Amino acid sequence: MESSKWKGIVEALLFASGDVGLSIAQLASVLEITEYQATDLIESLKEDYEKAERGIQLVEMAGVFQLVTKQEHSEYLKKLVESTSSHSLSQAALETLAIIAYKQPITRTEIEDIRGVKTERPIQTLVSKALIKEVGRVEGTGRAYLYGTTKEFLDYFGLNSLEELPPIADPIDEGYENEEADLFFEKFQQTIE
Amino acid sequence: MESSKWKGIVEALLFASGDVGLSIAQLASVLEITEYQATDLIESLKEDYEKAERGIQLVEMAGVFQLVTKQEHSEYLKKLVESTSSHSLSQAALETLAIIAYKQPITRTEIEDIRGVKTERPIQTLVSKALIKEVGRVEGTGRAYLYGTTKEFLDYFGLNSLEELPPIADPIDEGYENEEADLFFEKFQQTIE
Amino acid sequence: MRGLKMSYNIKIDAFEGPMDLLLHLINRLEIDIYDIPMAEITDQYLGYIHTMQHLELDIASEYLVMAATLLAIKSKMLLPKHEEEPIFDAEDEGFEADPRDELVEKLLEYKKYKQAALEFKTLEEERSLMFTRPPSDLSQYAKDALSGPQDLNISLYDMLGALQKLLRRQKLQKPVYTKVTKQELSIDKRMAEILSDLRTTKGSKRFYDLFSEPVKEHIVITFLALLELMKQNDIVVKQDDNFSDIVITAKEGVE
Repeated sequence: MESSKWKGIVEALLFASGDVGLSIAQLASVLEITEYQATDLIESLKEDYEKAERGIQLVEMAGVFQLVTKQEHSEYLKKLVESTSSHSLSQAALETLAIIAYKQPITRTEIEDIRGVKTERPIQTLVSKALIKEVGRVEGTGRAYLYGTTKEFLDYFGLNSLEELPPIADPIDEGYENEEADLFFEKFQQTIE
Repeated sequence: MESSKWKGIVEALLFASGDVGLSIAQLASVLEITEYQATDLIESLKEDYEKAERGIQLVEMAGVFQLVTKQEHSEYLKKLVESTSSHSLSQAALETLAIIAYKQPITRTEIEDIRGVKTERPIQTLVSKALIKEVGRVEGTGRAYLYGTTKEFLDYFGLNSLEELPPIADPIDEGYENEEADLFFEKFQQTIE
Repeated sequence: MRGLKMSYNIKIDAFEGPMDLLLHLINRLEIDIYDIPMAEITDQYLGYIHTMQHLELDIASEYLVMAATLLAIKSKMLLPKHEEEPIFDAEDEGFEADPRDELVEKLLEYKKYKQAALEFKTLEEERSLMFTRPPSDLSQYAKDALSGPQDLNISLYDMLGALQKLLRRQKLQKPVYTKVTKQELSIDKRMAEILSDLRTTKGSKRFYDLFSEPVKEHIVITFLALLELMKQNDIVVKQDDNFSDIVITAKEGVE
């Protein structure tokens, strides 16, 4: 395959992997090439992104590569946020609200596990809009806050109770993180035995 | 500013907007340019993305522009995700959705009249997937809910607006194809004989 | 017989209801939809229903309603026609309504949407080949004003839509590599790797440099391997000050 075609595929993979990013090992495995070749592709893409007409750049963070917007465009991103935020909620806030509505009471960490990204700010926004509130604390160490929806939430959406929320078909996944924890535990058991 | 610089900014804004997308109006307002100019920039970016070394493309869906990966790379992307056991919609849901899309606003009873079967479940599924929503109620007794399609519906099928719905063919002289049904029918014939 | 029943139970989904079944019969028998031979179609339809009963399948009441409708139309067709005084509710004066009209109209209407559903299926498939990414977290730029929800302009469906996007997206964020790498990285193997790694760098390495793979399993195993190496007295772990780099050194003579 031509190198330009490969580059396109790498870009697509990086793009879709979002904030999670891709490691060289992953890239090599998906493309069925060596890690050397994968590194070369990454390097060459990196150069392409340096051109002025590109708004994104390829950065390496903690061993994974991910696409991010260029620093120099931040003032426009700021304007973008300002132009949309007054009468609406961000996608992040809406997602967070949905997760809380369907899975309350729930801690911030649990929400972050589902969303895959930090969720401090969306929670703050929702609290400040009185759509959610702290409804308690987890027993034991850490005593993390549990969040739930408010009466204002019900009023705002014209619901009498939470039972009136439309049922959701796809269950919000919770198995994933546990699987990894199990894996850890298994390995750990092996070691002590 | 040079055009290449502008393009970089537009790319950054599109990238940051992710699957929420960006409208021409938003783009114009953030960049403080006219909608004409914004459209020009979008068009020119679109062309850039057509090159082989690009893995992403610029599409207009549900009235907003967003970056998505190119279809031709989907085999690689699928390797990156867990095999999704057919998350596509059922035949009943698709039929129901088709009726709603072309005849909205419409009540459940009207849909059932057309399909000839109960349609409560498919409607529930479609609501929970945010593909349809209650858009009002019929005047008078019963006050049945009226259903219509959502913005998510357009996005789900890659349509920009309802005007892009495939034209409904006048079914005259068109064969009715249903292989699965044929298979059933054959088996069934064997049983009666 | 039991096995047969089961397979039919699955196959019954082949039809979306009586309309679907009728359309199928019409197509199969190569019948002109505008001139349906009622006797034939009714026989075929009832044959189907009887077989289902024979197989002790649950027949949705809609199928029975349609059977009754077909029989009614068939019998009306058998009645003698009156030229001057139409006995059926004719909408157009002077013309006798065909008792099949309503059924034909319904079938055509249904067929239209059934075909549209097929097109939707194609669109759905095409769209599923395009992958997206979540919006960037731009919350650092946001200003939160303390206020109730009343000045917001969002609906329950916006929330559901956001959730739907998240759920679709999440499928991508469960990378297969967790499965792939699960294979055979054992603690023993990693211990040997670490020791040989240390040897290539004159015996020491910074702690963090050993965690080169951003895969959780790899990190866990590396950590456990390090603990095990310490226990076996194969490595020395040193940290000069709080928060300074932790340096891992292989003990001399360790193979």
